[in-house]
Amino acid sequence: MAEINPQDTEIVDFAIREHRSLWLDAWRRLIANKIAMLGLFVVALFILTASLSHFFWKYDPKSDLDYSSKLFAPNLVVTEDAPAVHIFGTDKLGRDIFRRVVHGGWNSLRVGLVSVSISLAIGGLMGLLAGFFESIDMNFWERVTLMGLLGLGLGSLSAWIAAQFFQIFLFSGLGIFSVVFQRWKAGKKVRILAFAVMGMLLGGVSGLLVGPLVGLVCGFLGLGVGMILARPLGGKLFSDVTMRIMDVILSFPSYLLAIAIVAFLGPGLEKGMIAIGVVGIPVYARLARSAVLSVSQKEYVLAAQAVGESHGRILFKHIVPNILSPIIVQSTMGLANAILSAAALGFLGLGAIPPEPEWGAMLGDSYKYLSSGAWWAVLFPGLAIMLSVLGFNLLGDGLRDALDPKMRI
Amino acid sequence: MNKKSIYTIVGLIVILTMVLTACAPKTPAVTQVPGATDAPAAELPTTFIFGRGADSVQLDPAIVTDGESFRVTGQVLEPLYEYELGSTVPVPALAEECVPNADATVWNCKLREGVKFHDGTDFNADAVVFNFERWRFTTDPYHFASQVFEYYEAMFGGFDDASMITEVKKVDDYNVQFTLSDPLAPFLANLAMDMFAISSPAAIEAAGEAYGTPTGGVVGTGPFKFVSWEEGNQIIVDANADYWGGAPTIKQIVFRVIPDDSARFLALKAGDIHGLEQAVVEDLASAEADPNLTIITRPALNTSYLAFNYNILEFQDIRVREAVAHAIDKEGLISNFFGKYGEVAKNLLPPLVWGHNDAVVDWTFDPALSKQLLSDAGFPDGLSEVTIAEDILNADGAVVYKAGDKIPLRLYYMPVTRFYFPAAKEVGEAMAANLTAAGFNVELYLEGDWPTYLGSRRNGLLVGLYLLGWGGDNGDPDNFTGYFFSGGAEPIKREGWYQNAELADLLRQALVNPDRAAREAIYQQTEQLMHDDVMRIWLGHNNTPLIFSSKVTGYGAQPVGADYFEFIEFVP
Amino acid sequence: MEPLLSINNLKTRFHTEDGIVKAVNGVSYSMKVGEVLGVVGESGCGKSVHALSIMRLIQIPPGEIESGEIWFDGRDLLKLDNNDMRHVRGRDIAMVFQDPMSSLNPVYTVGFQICEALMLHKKMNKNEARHRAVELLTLVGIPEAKRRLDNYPHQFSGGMRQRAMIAMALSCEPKLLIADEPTTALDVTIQAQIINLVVKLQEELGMAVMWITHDLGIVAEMAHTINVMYAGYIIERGNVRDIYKRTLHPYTFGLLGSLPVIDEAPGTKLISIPGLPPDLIDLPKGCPFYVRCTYRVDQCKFELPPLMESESSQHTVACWRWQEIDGKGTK
Amino acid sequence: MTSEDSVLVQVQNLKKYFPIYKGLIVNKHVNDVKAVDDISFDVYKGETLGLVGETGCGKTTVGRTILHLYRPTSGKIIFGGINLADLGENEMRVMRRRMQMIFQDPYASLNPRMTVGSIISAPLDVHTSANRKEKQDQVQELLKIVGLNPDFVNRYPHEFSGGQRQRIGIARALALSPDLIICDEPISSLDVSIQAQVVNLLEELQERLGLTYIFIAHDLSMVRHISNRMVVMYLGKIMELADRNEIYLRPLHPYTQALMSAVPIPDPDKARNRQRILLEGDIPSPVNPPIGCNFNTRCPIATEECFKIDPEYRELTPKHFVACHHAEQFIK
Amino acid sequence: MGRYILRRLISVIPTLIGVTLIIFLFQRLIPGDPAVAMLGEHATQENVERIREQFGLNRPAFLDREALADGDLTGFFDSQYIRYANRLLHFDLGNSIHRRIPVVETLSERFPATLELATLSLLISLLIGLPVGIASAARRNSALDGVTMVGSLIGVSMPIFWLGIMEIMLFSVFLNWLPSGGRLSTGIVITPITHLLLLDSLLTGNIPGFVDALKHIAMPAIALATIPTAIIARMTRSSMLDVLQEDYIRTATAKGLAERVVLFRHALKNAFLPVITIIGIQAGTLLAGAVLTETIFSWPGIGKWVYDSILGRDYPIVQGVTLLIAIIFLLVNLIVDISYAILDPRISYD
Repeated sequence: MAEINPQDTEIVDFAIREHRSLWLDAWRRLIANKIAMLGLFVVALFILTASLSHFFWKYDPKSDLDYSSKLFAPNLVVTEDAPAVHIFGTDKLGRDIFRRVVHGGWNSLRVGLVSVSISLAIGGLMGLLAGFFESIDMNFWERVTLMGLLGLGLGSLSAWIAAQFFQIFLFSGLGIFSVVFQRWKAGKKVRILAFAVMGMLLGGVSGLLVGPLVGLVCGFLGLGVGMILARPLGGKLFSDVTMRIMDVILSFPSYLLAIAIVAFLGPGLEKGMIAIGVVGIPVYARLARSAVLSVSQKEYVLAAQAVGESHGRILFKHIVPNILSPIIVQSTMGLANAILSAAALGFLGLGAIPPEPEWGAMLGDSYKYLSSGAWWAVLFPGLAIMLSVLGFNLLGDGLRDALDPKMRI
Repeated sequence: MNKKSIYTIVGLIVILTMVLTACAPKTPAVTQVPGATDAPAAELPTTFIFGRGADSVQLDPAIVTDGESFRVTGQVLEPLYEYELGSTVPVPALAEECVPNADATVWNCKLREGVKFHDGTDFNADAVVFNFERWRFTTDPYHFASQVFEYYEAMFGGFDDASMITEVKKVDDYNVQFTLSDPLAPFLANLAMDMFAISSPAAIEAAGEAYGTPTGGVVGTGPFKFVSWEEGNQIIVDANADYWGGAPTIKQIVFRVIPDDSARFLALKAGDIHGLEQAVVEDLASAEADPNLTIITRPALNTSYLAFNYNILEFQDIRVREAVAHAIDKEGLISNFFGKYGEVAKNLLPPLVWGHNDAVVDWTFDPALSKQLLSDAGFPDGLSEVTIAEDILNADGAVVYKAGDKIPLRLYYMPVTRFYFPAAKEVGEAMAANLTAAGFNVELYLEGDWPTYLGSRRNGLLVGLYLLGWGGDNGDPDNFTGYFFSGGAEPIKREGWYQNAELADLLRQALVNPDRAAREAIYQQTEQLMHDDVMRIWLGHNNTPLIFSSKVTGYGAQPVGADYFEFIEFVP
Repeated sequence: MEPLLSINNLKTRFHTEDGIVKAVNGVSYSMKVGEVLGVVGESGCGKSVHALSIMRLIQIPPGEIESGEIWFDGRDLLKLDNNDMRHVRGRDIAMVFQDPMSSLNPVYTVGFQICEALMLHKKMNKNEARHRAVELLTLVGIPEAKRRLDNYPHQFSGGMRQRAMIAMALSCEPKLLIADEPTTALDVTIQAQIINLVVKLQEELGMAVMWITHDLGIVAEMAHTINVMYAGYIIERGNVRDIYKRTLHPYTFGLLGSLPVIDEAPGTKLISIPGLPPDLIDLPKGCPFYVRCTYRVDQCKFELPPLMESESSQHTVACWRWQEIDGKGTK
Repeated sequence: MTSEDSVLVQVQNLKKYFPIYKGLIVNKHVNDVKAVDDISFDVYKGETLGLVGETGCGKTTVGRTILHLYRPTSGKIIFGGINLADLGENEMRVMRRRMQMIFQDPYASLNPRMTVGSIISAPLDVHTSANRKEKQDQVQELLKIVGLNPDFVNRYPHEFSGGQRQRIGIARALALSPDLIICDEPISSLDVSIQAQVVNLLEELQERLGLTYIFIAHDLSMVRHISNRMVVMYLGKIMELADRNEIYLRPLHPYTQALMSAVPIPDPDKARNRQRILLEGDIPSPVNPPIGCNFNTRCPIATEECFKIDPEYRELTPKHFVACHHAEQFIK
Repeated sequence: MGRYILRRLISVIPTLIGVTLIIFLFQRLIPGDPAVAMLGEHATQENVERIREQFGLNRPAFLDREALADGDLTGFFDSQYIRYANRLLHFDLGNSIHRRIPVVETLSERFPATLELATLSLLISLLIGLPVGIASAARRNSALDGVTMVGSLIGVSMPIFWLGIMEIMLFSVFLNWLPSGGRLSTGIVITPITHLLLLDSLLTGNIPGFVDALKHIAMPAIALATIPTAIIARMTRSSMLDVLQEDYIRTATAKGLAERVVLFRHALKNAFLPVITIIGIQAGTLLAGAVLTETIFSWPGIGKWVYDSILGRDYPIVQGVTLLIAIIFLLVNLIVDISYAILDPRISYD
């Protein structure tokens, strides 16, 4: 009869599941999802045709012109009237719409990728830092950077008024000094007073170089800046300011903002990319921030702090990998949105510069021929937009289910 | 700008007779809503609905410049003179006649008697003086600071002391005397412009700055009275039963805004509107085929062109310019994008304007020759990069392009469609293909939207080839050639830094010469000169098509851009 | 006496993307009127799923009650149509859940949620229901019940919410109350209050109670009968003294050994059960406890032990070697 | 073993308040969650100090504040003679080698995107200059120590069960051979049979490596099982501190007594026969703790004094500290 | 609650200042002169200068540093922005540069058109999106659910300008059922009360007017409603699914409540909370997203107008409209938050 004694039994390992990472897991879930696979197929088809045609089926839109075949309806066989096959018909300049639709895909793809990269790089980073410093105290050097930048920003108004640009560096220095000063544990009132005086001197004296009134105004500004800099500001401030800026961007109607940015930058596909990218920044910033906030509540972040890992390491080893899922999903859907927005800009004549083929612009250009019956010139670019956007949306939806079934956008 | 509503007394009489004989007893006006429901065949609509792409800016003609404003003010207000139907010859309107003195510095105008403004006040010399003084004196209480009397300044040299009209004097109730500082050859043509239509002084006094706005309305002497203005949507004017020229047949005109070209055409086809201007070229074919629609063209008083920026070293070589001229398939461009209502241009002046030189022989479309010329000029491999000749500054004085900068060869195209350029973008694309085929590796360039484009052009910042055009205001050749090139010895940066002392000199001579025949000869000479210098490549003149429902007759088209709606009638 | 509840070979499964989770694997037992039954087992042993199966609260899909009979009051619950089953729920069998924080609807007042059941099953009007709800809240020991009726769940503490849940469960005087780990989320002092309350109510109202828990300590003081479950099977069943004092199954034995006792002597070692419970997707052919068992023999690996009677027919155990263990577990 | 000169950690008058802000324009500081409100105790080298209390009593905050994961509102933490508040960021990082933590939730405390190997080697990456190979060896060694298969270094946390994950957490805490490990409810989310495995492992490791534990839990019997001495907390304050037997045999605080009587006993006879002290009502909010003794709202023996005066935390009998006005009556 | 609303209103102020600042920054940065834009090809330098002077466009955008250097403190603040802000404080949006009439006047005429379109679109999307979302959540993985999911994804992917064109092609060109643009047929007069034509025609009992207005608004409203409908349906579905997982739903079922009661009484109210946020966002987007729809359907609202104004550099209009939209956007956010408080007793704003 056996005795019950745990020491006799070796520990038996039950690694229940087979060995695979969460990413692999997600991939399995993805390929099991028929709708997502349809999306993946459409996206792959779209990317493949766009890039293959870009590299191997050269097209020079500049010299593509043939009045003799303008506005031909789609024909699949060569006839007397239509000496060449145009499966999507031709446009006003006699250009083959199929060819332009295929090559237009390359532009749409570029717009999507670049603008999402812009939104993601700027918005994602801002949201990441905002969320991070909102939940985790800044360390000394981070505070030095923050206060330095704050001094730089706040001081720039006074510096600009006085046209003394070295002033902003003085204020920047004041900000840094404030971080150091707070370690000396001077009383709050003393500190504010001291910094107000310092700020007033910094602003006022260099302003006096220009004129007495300038000195006065800059002195006042400096006073205010000093008082702000005297406070022990930290990550919450950074987060608040960042998110308030995002609120401002968000409260602009997105299309109008994009139009205004294009008006500012000048037209062109590249400018459109920037405009769409900028408009998308707050989405990623908010998403990243809320994801970071929820991840940084997790005990493994605390564990990393307990081990003494640096902020950079915590950010990039613990937080970034764990917020990737929503970011990937949002980016995929963002690609869809960017393609849609680019098409809208193109439709309004603010997108690609002709003769570059671009779906929205093709639609916008051909729209006026609709009343004379040229439905094909409108139908096919529109279908191309819809299908590619749908593909990314289907894929994004599937990715969401695969990566994080609980998440929603 | 330059679409003006004019008509002549001759035209009026002719048409009125026609109208009167055609339909003698009229059924009384019916209150049936036109267009909304299908009226029984017997009852013809009495409201004419005109579809247009944009709303009027304002209805005080003295302060606006856009055609859509004049389209309405032309119905409500009249100037002292007007243009003869179908031409640009000034004929009396509110004035019975204007007689100059020997050196054409004093004009006596006899006014039409018995005319009343829509508000019931009399039209008389006081009203004329009131209007002219309002326009001229910046100190006048009704020369509102918020308003720009742009055309007065442009046509009469300036305000206050700068004005060429130095005095407008009431001789008696129906006689007015104008005194000019210098003889002004196109004085009557100027007077006939829509901008100088006479408003009711009482109405201006009553409405103040709101005169001409949706709330203030506008009061004139014309065949229609202003009724209402629904901003962005429609303006309604009603027939003036007491019109001195006889009441119009139709009872009402509605000017409806349908910004989209296709939608507007569809609305016309559906019968929602009865007429429109500036249809898409492709729609014209379907309009022609449609028995329910008729096309009427406005004789071309406009020119579209391709300009060179002379601050580019390469373009200073006439062989390069000539190569460009031979590279472009003008026939193809015009027939495809202007449609059959466009004419290929070889002069700046359209054939309608005296001074047009038919003897000029146009450049041929010959890409091979183009390549040859380019090769002769030192570019055997074609031209894809050009060199800035001298520094170009922007409005703020900052250097945008430095002398010696190499930039890609650009073809700037207009970001908008204008009446002189029905499909600027497509023309740009096609032209780029033409040029590419001839060895010019152009890059189509969109400078920005329309204001940006115009701004850059003013500052000579369109560094390359660029598209633009011009529509005449009053049919005088000086309004074309003179506007462009009568600068001094300096390069005119607004005109692509073009500099031609000989041309400037000739234009100055033409302006001060009161002898029309002599002027005509000079303008013909300048046309040849511009052609020989390949200074610009004139593309086309657009006989702007208007499409009407076949139920509508009696519309008279004017080159200057105005509309006669008062003779419109519905026919079964 | 006719048993109140009689379960016969209940099998419940869940279809997941990894495979079929066999949550309950042929459970059979019966309960008398007024009996307090403790169902004990670790997470994933099927104790909650079998209770939810009785109530037919399993989400279908992915869940599925594959086979079995659940006789309650002379009817097989699994054969009732949805509408009849609805009337069994709440009126005949009531249930209290583990997490009082999330088991009450946050957007309705506590009173409304109690009255809802009264109005449904007892056909009371609003006033009667409110009146009764006050009585019930008072019964479960909530002070100022009348005022508390209009409070929202978030205004209640965890213990009070669980009391409210109990009040709700008692509202229609059910014959059976299923308490699914009702104190797990609560603090010990609150847990003691709740246990005390349920014991008191059970005695007063004479209903049967099924108390599901992972803590052998809790049921020791209140249950008449204990079911010990493991991997979807009942592996030992008996009256409370037998289970604790004459443990027959090595798993039950291990569970008891894993618990520190408040009055233990210094230096006492806990007896742990090595390893982990089996994967319910891939159940072994033989005894599910085989790999962790220190008594295992080859027979255990290949033959699933049925629930067999020990000398007392009240005490059954699913182990081939129960006779060798008998008595070893006496503490 | 537990003498005054072998004190490892001294906690002196520690307070940790979490501020609550509110306001129209500027966020004003209106109140605090008084998670830890003026507590003092010592931890001796090699001992296990149990910290027990119910939800919201501040026990987790104490643990985190000792590690300076939270900055204390006031008070001192002296670790091995060094006041942690005096340390700069870099010095503090060095200090962290000596104190580690095991967390409550084995699911949330391991980064799901990192392999077990990299999770365990993270402390080594930060604090040592060992090369890859050395670290790999060390990680495998640690896995063996905590009873896991060393071949699993490249697996991800989700491939393990709760108990196994907690072992990974323990391995991480052990990586730098710390002096002190704070076990923050390490077993409360584990199944009963697994709890015992982990507790046994912790005890075994303590014996082998001479570790000092602060063991935080709400389960009184488990704390008593593993600790040498016990601290009973209620609403941010220490109610009682004493040796494990002392506190069992002679609890001086009514709260401790109630807590003890509420512990379930897996024995039907004993369970049914014991006398229970049932506490009334719920734990008050730490934002507005009661005036006087924190426990007065639920205390069966509270008198008027208890509602006015905060009882002094005192050493009533040798090495037995208690904060109650009426504790004397329980000295038998 | 009152305090909360006040607080939220106050917190909107910096955002609004930010909005006006950014509008101004763009005005400064966007090339192209309003004067040139207004005068067109025929502009003379003098006129350009005069207009710039008249509208203060030659003033510095924010602050006049030169005036300050000269010792002129009042001149220092006499900038375009300060003038604009000063006007704003007097509830004056300025005059249009082109039309020289008060922006407010045109806005009050055009805004109701956009409001009507947006409101109707929102109603459509709610009336379709919510029930469809609820139904597909209740019957998860059913055929209906599949159709909803794919359909809503197609809806989200729809370029609305293209959809609009296709609508016109089908209903106006081929079938000739509906007018291709405008708000009302000429000749139909609806006495204005609210300037929302559908409402006004009903209020005045003008049935032909109502029918005509409905015919006009049908296509643009459907086009505009497509995306919000899809989003609301998706959101409702996923939110319902989340809620249906909750313990209290199980409690409700365990009480013996009928599925219908569980779904509509216990699940819906909870599930509605996240949906409200989405509805709020969509409401804001609808107003702003009307640019394309209004362009295609010749709808005389603010979307097309502000687009043209950007291109025409008519700053006062752009400023006015953008500000209005931003305010509405922020107001909608506030309303969303307040509805949260009403629906969810857990949230207390004090």
